[in-house]
Amino acid sequence: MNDDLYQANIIDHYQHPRHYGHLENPDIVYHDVNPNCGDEITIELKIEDDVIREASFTGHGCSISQASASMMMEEIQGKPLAELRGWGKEEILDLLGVKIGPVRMKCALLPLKTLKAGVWGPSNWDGEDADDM
Amino acid sequence: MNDDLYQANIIDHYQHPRHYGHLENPDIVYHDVNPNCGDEITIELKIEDDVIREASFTGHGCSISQASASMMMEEIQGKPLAELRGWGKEEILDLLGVKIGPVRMKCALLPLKTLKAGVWGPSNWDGEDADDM
Amino acid sequence: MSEKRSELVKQLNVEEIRRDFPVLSRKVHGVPLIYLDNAATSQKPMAVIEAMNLFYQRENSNVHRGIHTLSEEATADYEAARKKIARFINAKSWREIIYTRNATESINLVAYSWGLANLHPGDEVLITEMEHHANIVPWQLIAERTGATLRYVPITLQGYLDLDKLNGLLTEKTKMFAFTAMSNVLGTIPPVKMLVEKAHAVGALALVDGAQAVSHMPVDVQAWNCDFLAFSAHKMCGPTGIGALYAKRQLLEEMPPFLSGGDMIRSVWMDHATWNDVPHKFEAGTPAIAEAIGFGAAIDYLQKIGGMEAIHRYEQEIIAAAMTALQEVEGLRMIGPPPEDRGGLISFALDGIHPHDAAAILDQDGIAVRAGHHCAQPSHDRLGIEATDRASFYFYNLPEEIDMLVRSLQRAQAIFHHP
Amino acid sequence: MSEKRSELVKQLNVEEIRRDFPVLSRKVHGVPLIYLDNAATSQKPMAVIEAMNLFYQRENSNVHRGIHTLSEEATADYEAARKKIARFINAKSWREIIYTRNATESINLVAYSWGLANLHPGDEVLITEMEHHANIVPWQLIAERTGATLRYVPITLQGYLDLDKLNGLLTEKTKMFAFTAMSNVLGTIPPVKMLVEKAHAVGALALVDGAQAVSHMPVDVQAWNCDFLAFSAHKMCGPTGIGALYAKRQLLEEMPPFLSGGDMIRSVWMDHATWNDVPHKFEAGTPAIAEAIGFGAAIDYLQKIGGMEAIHRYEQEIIAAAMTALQEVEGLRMIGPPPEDRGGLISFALDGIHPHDAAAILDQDGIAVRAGHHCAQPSHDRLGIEATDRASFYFYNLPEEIDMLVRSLQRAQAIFHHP
Ligand SMILES: Cc1ncc(COP(=O)(O)O)c(C=O)c1O
Ligand SMILES: Cc1ncc(COP(=O)(O)O)c(C=O)c1O
Repeated sequence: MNDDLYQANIIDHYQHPRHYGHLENPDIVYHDVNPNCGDEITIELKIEDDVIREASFTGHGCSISQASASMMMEEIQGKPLAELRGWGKEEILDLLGVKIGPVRMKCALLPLKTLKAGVWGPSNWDGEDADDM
Repeated sequence: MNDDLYQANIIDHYQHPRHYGHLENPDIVYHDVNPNCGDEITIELKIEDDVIREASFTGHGCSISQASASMMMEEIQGKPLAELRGWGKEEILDLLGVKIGPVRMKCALLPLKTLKAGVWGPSNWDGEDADDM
Repeated sequence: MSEKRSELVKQLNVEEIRRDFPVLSRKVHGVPLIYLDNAATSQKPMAVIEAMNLFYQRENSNVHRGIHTLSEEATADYEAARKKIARFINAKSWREIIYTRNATESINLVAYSWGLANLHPGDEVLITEMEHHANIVPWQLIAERTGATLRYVPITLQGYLDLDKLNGLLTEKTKMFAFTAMSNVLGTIPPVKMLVEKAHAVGALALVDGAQAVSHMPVDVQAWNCDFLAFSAHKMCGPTGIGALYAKRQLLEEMPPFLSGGDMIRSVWMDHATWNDVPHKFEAGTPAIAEAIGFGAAIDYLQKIGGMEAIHRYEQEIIAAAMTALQEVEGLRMIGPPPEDRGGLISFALDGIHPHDAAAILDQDGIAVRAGHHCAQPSHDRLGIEATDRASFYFYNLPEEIDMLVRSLQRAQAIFHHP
Repeated sequence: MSEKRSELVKQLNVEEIRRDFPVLSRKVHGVPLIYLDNAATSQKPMAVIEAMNLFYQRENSNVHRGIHTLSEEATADYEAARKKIARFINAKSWREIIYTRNATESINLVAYSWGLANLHPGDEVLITEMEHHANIVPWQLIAERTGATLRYVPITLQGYLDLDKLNGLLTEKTKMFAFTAMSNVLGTIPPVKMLVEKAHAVGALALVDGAQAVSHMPVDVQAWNCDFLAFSAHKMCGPTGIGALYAKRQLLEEMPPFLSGGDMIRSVWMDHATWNDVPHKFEAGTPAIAEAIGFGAAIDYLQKIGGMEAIHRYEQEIIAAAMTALQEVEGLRMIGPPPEDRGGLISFALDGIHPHDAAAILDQDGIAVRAGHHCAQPSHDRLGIEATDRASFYFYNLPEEIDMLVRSLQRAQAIFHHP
């Protein structure tokens, strides 16, 4: 993993987000924010037979949160929900390909948190925010 | 002044308080407590022509508060109020004749505070508790 | 005593432990300090003082909202301390720990947030006659505001809760049963688990005032199954200015906020706001950051020297010895139950000597005890005593300090009875 | 700059002052720390850290209720600090200073105690669009509870209060006008004395949020004639965990208690209690004793290095230099008024770079700034900006740190615009 957050691909996804915008008649629309820094993500999904047929997002925030959303969007098109259910921190960090400290972790994981909360309900988030004792 | 609080005369006044008890038809009855330690004093006065004709007290608490009350009682019988108005810390410490630290000062001054509040109202106290900045 | 003494002291390594506490080598009035006012506040080991110094000297910064390195480090340490506290009382999650100023604020938080939202005329709040004012006055005020009624479980003359009366007092009207896990006057340790069960059986919540218990014995909130637990760092080797409220997560999710401002919000609009996740929802403004870190260091320290089980055992032996020794003092009356049912403190009254006077004479001999009603007027009223002196021990007190206490009390007797 | 720089720095003896702050010699990411997050919290000089250490190592004890030496000393120092605070803001009496955890709690205290007792449906509370959440959310909650209405004085696009609108908003319905004496986002310093007068003219009380002002400029509550003033120690070289509420004594006498428990009572009976004298009536439980003493030491320190007038002057020169220098950064937009009308902080946005990203890049260069809405969402909303970066200075910042800030921001521009 790269030590420097601001790799060209992150800035590219931030400046040119993929699957950005609205779907027609989405089955799921879910919105979440990062209260400490104000990042916002809204995720829209069309789902058929427990598979994501189409996904898009809108939002604003830092490059990490928006690039994470954009990269995740590319990845989840056509994916069965069952596969996404197991996703956590690692999958997102693999996509981003950079080392992320504890503070920016919340930014990086906000899109996945929003996705999982939208599909399985808010209590279903067991990622970075989980009750690890 | 003596360094040791527990002089024979203090213990004597504590064990044999003077003017302890109630007056018939007192003109003024006033009660106060020391919230931090629970000392209580009630003062009863008969006043004629702005002179204390008779004074008594009841109460309970430590030897300092009760001896201070007892000694003060002896002193104020027959005194004009005008004279008492000027009383403060010094007059009481002179009576007690021992050195008193900041914590026990409240005990020592409770009787005078009660007396002055009873005669001139609670806001009239400008002794140890005063707003010295 | 002397043989047993050395065994006892070795058990916890008390001689060595004492070196961790700078204040214990201090003199007052020219004689060595004997600190027996631990129920009011404990002394602090260097490990705690240094943890806070390190924070201020290395990473001092505000938490949660910062992206820069100092803020990241401060946040990590501040939250790590919360996890230590959670584990220390065996909470299910760090989210169940809210930082407060002290046990008093913890109880007020429940009274205001839960109480104002859930109490109605006809409802009852049950407390006991052995409560500290911190677990009385907030309920008086909230009862007055909501129309609820405050009731008391009486205490017996031996200083136990009068459990025979409990069944009559705990009814479906009871919405909250709030009681101490260790009386700060009588020393009594009530059967917490059973009291919680009885509260739950009538549908009431149970709040445990742990200000004394958490500092002096092992506490397991899951075993007790209490809904709330209030405690303070300063009584358990931690700094002033910080305490904690444990609450079951579900309750915290449902309760409205108490104090409000920065850090506890999710979003603020002109006409309303939404709340941050628990426990942050209940922590408004810049928190006591260095103090939280000091609290964590105190818990580390307590565990390092042997843990709460060992500390509790040590104190029980000390208190048994103290109660035996105090019988030598003429005209001394102890209140509260026998050693096996109490924590490491003992309140007593001396014939013909006001507790303040006794405390002042002890102070001349370097001995610090507390005199008064110890913020528990109702329990004194019930026992018909105006005030008492209280000697309260901690793991760093030595058995020989008991002998000094006895000797100094005998000196007080002489001053007052043979002046 | 360089000539003026040396004059400026000599004036306060900044080079020497910096040695008092251990954290200022720290490195982050291998480069020296440049701490520009002072509006969030200030650093602490050794004098403050040592005052608290001394307390813990010499006289640690609970206050007010103790007869023994340690408790007597602790109480004296704890109360002496209160007098320092009172004199620092020119209160009439130490009785007008209540210790709280922070400015946030101070405002909540007024909202709960004064607000619940005095606000009724139809009444209005007036605040401003430049308030910190600490001076918004408590009023939202209390308005909701009492049926009062919350109104806002708008701000202009230049970041001033829109005083033309004030007369229409301040009416006999207004019971409280609560406003900041220095915006933590815009830096704006409103005309406090005049605003207080206008509040009083319609019979409203005036609460001043002094969280930024008290730390950065001379404050005189008698000159302002405000009814309440809220502030925090941690922003003015003091420890975390302690703040203060100033209130006119008459108001404190009339207000009901807020938090309740030990120390704030006069007597407790089973069914009611009576209150201790002010300010103790508002301080429940074991207070933040070491922190109060640290607060007092912070005030001593601020006065020793030159006092608030000199500090304010220094910061105004620094901020003027910073605002000039920041104009060199392409695509940087500053918000708020010109230097002469503001305190030592500047919030800005960079074209095409989110404030978090800018802050993260600055952090790599050792520069600590804050990114976000700085707990003041409404002012950001009003200016149509989602978030900003904020560089906030204190008397220990050096003019050359501005140059480093500019250079690092230019690096951020390069990363994002020529990746
Ligand atoms: C203007 C203003 N008011 C209130 C506060 C809240 O201060 P604290 O977090 O110390 O309670 C702050 C600090 O963030 C502030 O800048
Ligand atoms: C049983 C009990 N409850 C509550 C308290 C209040 O603790 P604090 O003053 O730390 O809030 C105390 C301590 O005095 C106590 O002993």
